[in-house]
Amino acid sequence: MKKVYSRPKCLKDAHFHYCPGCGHAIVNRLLAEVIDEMDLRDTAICVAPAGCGMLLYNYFDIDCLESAHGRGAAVATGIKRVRPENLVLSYQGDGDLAAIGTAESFHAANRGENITVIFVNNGVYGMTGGQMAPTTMLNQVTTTTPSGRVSDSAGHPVRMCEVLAVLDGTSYLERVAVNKPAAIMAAKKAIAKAFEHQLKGTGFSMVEILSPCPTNWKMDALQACKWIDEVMSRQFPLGVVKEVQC
Amino acid sequence: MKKVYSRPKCLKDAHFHYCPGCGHAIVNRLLAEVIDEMDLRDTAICVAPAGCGMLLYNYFDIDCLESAHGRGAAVATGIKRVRPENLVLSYQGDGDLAAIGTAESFHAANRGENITVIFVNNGVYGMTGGQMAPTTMLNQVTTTTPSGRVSDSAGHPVRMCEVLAVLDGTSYLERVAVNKPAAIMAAKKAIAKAFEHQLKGTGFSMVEILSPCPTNWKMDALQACKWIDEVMSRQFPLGVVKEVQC
Amino acid sequence: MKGYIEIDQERCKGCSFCIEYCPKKTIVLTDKLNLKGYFVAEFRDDKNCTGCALCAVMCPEVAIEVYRGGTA
Amino acid sequence: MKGYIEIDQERCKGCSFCIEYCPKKTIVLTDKLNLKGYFVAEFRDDKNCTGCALCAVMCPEVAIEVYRGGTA
Amino acid sequence: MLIKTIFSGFGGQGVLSMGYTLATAAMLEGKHVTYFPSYGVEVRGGTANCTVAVADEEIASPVASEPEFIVAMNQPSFARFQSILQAGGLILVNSSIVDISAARGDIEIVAVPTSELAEELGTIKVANMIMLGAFIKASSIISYDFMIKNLLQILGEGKSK
Amino acid sequence: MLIKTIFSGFGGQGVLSMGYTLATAAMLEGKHVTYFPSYGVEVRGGTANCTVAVADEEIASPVASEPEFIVAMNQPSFARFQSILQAGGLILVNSSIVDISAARGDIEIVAVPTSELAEELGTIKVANMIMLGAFIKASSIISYDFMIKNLLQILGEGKSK
Amino acid sequence: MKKLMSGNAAAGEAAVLAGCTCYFGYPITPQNELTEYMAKRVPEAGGTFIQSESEIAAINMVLGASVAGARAMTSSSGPGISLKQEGISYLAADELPAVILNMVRGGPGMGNISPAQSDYLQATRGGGHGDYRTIVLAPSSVQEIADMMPLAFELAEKYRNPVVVLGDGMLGQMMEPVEFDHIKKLKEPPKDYILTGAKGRPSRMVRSLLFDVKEEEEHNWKLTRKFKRIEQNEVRYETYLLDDAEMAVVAYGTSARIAKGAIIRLRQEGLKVGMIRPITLWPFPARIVQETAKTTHDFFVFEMSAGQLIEDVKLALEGKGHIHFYGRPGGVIPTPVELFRIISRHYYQAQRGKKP
Amino acid sequence: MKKLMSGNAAAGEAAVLAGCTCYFGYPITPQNELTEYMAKRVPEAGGTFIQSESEIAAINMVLGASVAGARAMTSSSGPGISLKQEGISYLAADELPAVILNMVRGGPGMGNISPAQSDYLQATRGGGHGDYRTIVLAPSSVQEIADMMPLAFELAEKYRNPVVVLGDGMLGQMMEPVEFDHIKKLKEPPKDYILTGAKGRPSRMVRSLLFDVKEEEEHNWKLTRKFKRIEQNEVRYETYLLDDAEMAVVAYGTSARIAKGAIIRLRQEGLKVGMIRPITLWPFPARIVQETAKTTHDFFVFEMSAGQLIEDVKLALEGKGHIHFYGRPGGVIPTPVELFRIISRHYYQAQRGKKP
Ligand SMILES: Cc1ncc(C[n+]2csc(CCOP(=O)(O)OP(=O)(O)O)c2C)c(N)n1
Ligand SMILES: Cc1ncc(C[n+]2csc(CCOP(=O)(O)OP(=O)(O)O)c2C)c(N)n1
Ligand code: SF4
Ligand code: SF4
Ligand code: SF4
Ligand code: SF4
Ligand code: SF4
Ligand code: SF4
Ligand SMILES: [Mg+2]
Ligand SMILES: [Mg+2]
Repeated sequence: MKKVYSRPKCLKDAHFHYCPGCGHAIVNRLLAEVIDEMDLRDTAICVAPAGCGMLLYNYFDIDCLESAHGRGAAVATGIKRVRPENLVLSYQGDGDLAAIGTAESFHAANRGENITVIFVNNGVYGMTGGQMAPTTMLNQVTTTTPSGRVSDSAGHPVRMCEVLAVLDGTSYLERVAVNKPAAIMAAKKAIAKAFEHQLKGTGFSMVEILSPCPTNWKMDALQACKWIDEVMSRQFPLGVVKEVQC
Repeated sequence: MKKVYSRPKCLKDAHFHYCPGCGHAIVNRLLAEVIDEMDLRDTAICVAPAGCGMLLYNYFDIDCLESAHGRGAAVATGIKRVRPENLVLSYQGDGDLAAIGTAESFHAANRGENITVIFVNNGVYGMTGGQMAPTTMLNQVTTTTPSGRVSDSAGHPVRMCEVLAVLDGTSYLERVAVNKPAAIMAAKKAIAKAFEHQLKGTGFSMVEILSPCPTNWKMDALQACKWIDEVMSRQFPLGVVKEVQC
Repeated sequence: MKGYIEIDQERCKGCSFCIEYCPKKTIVLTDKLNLKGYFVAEFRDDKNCTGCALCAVMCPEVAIEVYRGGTA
Repeated sequence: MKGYIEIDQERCKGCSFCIEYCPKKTIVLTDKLNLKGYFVAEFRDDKNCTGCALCAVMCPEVAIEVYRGGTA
Repeated sequence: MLIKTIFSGFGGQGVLSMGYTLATAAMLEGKHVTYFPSYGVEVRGGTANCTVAVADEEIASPVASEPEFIVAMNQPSFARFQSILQAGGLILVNSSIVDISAARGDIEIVAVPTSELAEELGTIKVANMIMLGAFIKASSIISYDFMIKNLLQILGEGKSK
Repeated sequence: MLIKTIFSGFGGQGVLSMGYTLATAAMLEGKHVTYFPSYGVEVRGGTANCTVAVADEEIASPVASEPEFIVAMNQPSFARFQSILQAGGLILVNSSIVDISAARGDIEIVAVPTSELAEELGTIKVANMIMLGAFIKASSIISYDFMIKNLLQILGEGKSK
Repeated sequence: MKKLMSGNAAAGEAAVLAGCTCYFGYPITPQNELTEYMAKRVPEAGGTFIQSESEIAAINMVLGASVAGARAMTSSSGPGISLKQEGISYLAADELPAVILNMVRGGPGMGNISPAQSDYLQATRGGGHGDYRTIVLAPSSVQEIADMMPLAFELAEKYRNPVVVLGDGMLGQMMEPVEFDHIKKLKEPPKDYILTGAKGRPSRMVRSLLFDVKEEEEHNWKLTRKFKRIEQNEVRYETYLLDDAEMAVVAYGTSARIAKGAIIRLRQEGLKVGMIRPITLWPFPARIVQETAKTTHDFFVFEMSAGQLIEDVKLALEGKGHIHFYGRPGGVIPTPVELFRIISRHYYQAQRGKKP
Repeated sequence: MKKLMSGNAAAGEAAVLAGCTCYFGYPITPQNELTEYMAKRVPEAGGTFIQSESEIAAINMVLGASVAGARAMTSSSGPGISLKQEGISYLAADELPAVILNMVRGGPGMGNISPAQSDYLQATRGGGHGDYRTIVLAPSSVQEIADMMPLAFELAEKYRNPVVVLGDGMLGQMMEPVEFDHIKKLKEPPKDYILTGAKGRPSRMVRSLLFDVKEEEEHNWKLTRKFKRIEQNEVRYETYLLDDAEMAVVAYGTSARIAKGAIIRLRQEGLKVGMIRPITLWPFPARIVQETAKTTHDFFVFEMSAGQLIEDVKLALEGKGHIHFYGRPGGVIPTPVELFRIISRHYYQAQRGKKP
């Protein structure tokens, strides 16, 4: 028999530190697969966030930089302007991208920076222990919304793809999920598509990925996957939100 | 004969420092008129920005606070949460609100803070001498876009009303201008409307005001007014962008 | 005479908004400099002023007071 | 037998994604703890595995290798 | 008297509440006490530990470089912590899943088959409390009877955490 | 030799380029020179001024607390700056619009009807250069002939600002 | 009755009891438990809790709440505190009271989440732009954190100046028995500067823009005079076995409490070592250091950083005495035993140094 | 050939000539002319100019450009520099070269746009969180600004550390004749740490997160050793008429140049006054101050702030000599004549003090 599935080349041998069933782990693998398949290992430069995804530089066998919390898009801008020939990606969580990093994400998108943002939306601040994120669902209980998120005081779950779609600089915006095989395949395609946009230089591309955080959702891994289908994807509809021809 | 027009009560006697034909001066007067007419002088608290509008506390006979550049919406949030019974407004320029203050404006809007933002869009950084603003038109020459704004490197003029309209917390968003009598009347109505929304507690209200900056547009005052009609309002269409029933 | 206006010439900055938008063209820009160094606008009372206050609506400096109605 | 898989039990964290999504139900969760302290999944080679690799697609830990095709 | 104990194991084994319960009991007994958990991402890895110091006088540091006691609920913890145990120190191990063949010669070992005992009680959930009971008996840091007498209050406190 | 001059007037009167032109000329003459403009919102008010220091040796401060010369293109400037002029100092005023009746007794005043002169030349735009010429003649900080000889280069430099 | 509580939770509880009605903050380890505690506790008490979009938003919300008359606070750690520096400078310039907690972690940059004392210079030199200082309080136990929160608000309101409480990851995470019964709501001082709407009075403005340099200079001197007053009135410190000490340890917060453990051991061995524990880091207790220098030649500065507190000790000693230094940056928590060994070595060397 | 240029423009021109290819900045008075100059000049030279959405974005773009191997800079003033502190801490932690210009204005808070020296402590103590320092260069003329830009980049790359050029509104706005002919593009030092894509080599990571406290501590000591090296090798200062001086003025930047004017007058009147002008504020030229203290008893610290430089002079003197102080914060530019009067008064008092 021949091996039909094995570890992507550009993943180092290290074990992930993620919790059981964490979507970050799946996203990491998908990125590695796409980078292998598009043969981008030699030119890719990845900006890691502050967040559970931050240790990705321990896993990816590509050049990586760790950014200050929320500044990924600005840092990636600096890199890409100096090295337009490289593939530059910024990997960010929802707190990182949509809270503290709002201005940097917004204006990198508006400038149409030729970078790709991998936006892992798990509806909470995972790394710091499950506080509310801008993407937390209404009534969702987190450590900082002990009786559920109330819009009056804590605001509404933010749809970043839809917001950034208003900006002329954005080229490709798609929302996917990593909660079941079909969705995962679609997520992988979306990442590849975003990279193509960057390689063609059409502007800012972002893939928003609904991603299970069983630990902070206080669910087992399978429940978390179901919750994405039943609750989260209502607020965050999957699909291409914007694509300019390239 | 009887006096049919004279100085609003809540304007102090001080002379404005604004340049000839500056829209800030007109906006200041309109605010004073509305505050007089709605009898809000006793409860109004105004947050001044860093920008040409910053000295408004020398003109308004109401309680005023000067905010750090861009943080008006956050400061106003702090005030309003402590004094929900007061009318709290944040007066901001386009650099202040849409560049450095992007995150604060965005999230105050998303939380549906019951504040009113008076957003003076003059397409440049007036106070600092006419640099590009997020709202600067494509090809517009400023001191930091000496050969005109180019979207590739400097991005596109940002429509803040349209962006904030995507957020569930916003209650009233209208774009007006102060470049001719009819427009000025409409602007005044919009300000009154925004105040009503705040008094009813329906959430975040903002009036974006296209405002001439003859000095930095390098035009005489009348040309500047025409330019708003002929060029600026193409990119920034006037009218109500969003209104929730109250 | 239906109306008239008074212009505070020390507030005036000569932007000529009032001049442009006065339907009766009763305001002119003079070559008088005020202390701020601006050529100031002046009301030329040619009995046509209707007291419509459009000049005041436009005036950035709140330099204009408008009077209307029965003979003064 | 059309296919089989190998699970690296030291990488496995027992999330049971593979178990849930294996169409042939050839994977089970054991009561074996690995060094990380997780109960690990195990491949029960009941000759039904098709090598479809859905398990690998789901596995967050990249703990699964899949083999398919002619008799080994 | 100053005695430091490290409770260690997998995330799910309730080692933190073991330590918290001991600390609460010691406090109610009127002792000086500190409780210091491992925190942040450390925990993410799946292992957790906490240090409880109990003393008659002020406690300088809540950290234990050479603890008097160790409770190891799993193999990695046993390996990691037995090495820093004081010579002559006491280590309680969850013998249901820990192999103690590689143990140091100069320390005292108490093997507690928590899983088996817990199953007798019908639920694995109480494994940590069984271990805690065994620990208090063996260490007598606090009086076992006091512990039992005030169990409700102690666990109550625990909740109000 | 260290001589400081303040050029002052309304924003539109080109006082900054007067100072800049003098500074450039002095530089080309090989003098030490500093040029310090009023900047930022000050300018917004409508008045502008700049200080030019010309010297044979290093210049400690570009600011003039007691200038040797003052050029006042309008009334407010005349009022504001004549008071800090050195006793015996020289002030050139734009007599077309400045009333000098309130002048100090211990200073020398030169009245230049710039507007009238400029109109003779057909354009008010050159009023500031007329004043500058008058100033250089009166002050001889730099040689008038040198100024004229190198006018193109000087103004050229001016542009490259 | 005592409760077993973490420093983070105790800080929150004490603040609320002291009358803090507004908390604005953004998560960061190792102070998350405080933000989380306030998320529950402040609304219960009828106050305002906002998890802000950033640390910058938080400090500016604090400024807004403070100018509106409320007792407001925020908290963070290293990176987040750096982001607040502009806002802290504005609070100082506007003379607005506010309390800022910094549970310091290893740095610079992302660093780590372990306890450190490497933000000392930032905290004690104002931190932001311009001439100003913040009062800096350094607790060394969970009870002291609880006791310090009311003090922090009291001083902030008394002097209309931001107050920084400088803890670290250990003090934030560690649990100890805490007593709250003595903590009462502070009375409201008259606040004639706050913005309430100008009803029945002239309108007010709160601003720090002073284009006129003479006004700005006068404002600077006014603030400077205030800071001098604070230096005269608010110095706080603890001494331990100092009378007969031949070597004086200078340490604060966590390292002071570790040092105490070391000193007990040293005394058991007959080494005459004492301690000065600054409780206010600014104003720094320089006088007691100078006093001590009259009888003690050797000073042993111990801090969990590469050397920051030592600068203030040098400034205080003005060349007198001899300064020994032991620093452990990066999140390491040294043990009393370790410190015992180091100090005794230095002690004996110093002894030898004396008798020729 | 000399050009008449403002300090802001000269800084930009010199940076470009030295090989700076990336400028990221946000407008703020009194440094706008630099941002505006770069908007035109950098693209002409084939480089990257971005007017960023904020100072925070700018410093992080600088970090990105630097890690990609480019020579990058940013500039701002007071409030904007406070906002950059987190980013500067990251640059120091990641050991990335960068140049940051601060044209200081009156503060704290919004303050004003006039020249000041009130950001001294922030600049010289690292400023952000954690144990680190930035090299701080203080020019006192437009020509020196031009000369310092290449030096700033050279030091930044030599030590892989951020370098701050600390000017003020006067130096930024004032025009003086400047010579650029001697300024040449710096050669590219080998940069084996930058991110270029891992083609043909193992992949690299640049990060400052070190969860393991031992690693973080070792990183801290590594940085500390580097800072010690800088203190040994990079101290720069100028002395003026110091040999026979009975009073030594200590001043930097604008105040040093004003002091020089005062000293010339003082010398004309036969007062033996000299000056030490620190050119590197960090590392601070402590040794020359100590040397001078052997022959000179009186030191006169003059700065345009309420008293910040004085702290380093005290640290250097360790109680030796007597320190006189004259500060003018808030944007005031004192005159040489004014300073002449003040110094001579202090000088005669000191004289009287000596002969009993
Ligand atoms: C300036 C700053 N503030 C706060 C933090 C603490 N912090 C680290 S990650 C994080 C948020 C993580 O949430 P998210 O971005 O959603 O990523 P996730 O862990 O959920 O994948 C926070 C608040 C920090 N490192 N720096
Ligand atoms: C943190 C900070 N950065 C920069 C500045 C300088 N600054 C003051 S106002 C301003 C922008 C003004 O533009 P805008 O907001 O559009 O207001 P306008 O003057 O055009 O009305 C800037 C950059 C500042 N005061 N603080
Ligand atoms: S906390 Fe959530 S996001 Fe973070 S690793 Fe665990 S599961 Fe993943
Ligand atoms: S610069 Fe522009 S915005 Fe500012 S006052 Fe003048 S005209 Fe108004
Ligand atoms: S009131 Fe009307 S008519 Fe009279 S001057 Fe004004 S605009 Fe003209
Ligand atoms: S509109 Fe007002 S300011 Fe303008 S010219 Fe008329 S009176 Fe003067
Ligand atoms: S390859 Fe397919 S059939 Fe085989 S184990 Fe995996 S999921 Fe099941
Ligand atoms: S999916 Fe992977 S990690 Fe999860 S149980 Fe299966 S093998 Fe283990
Ligand atoms: Mg998240
Ligand atoms: Mg603007």
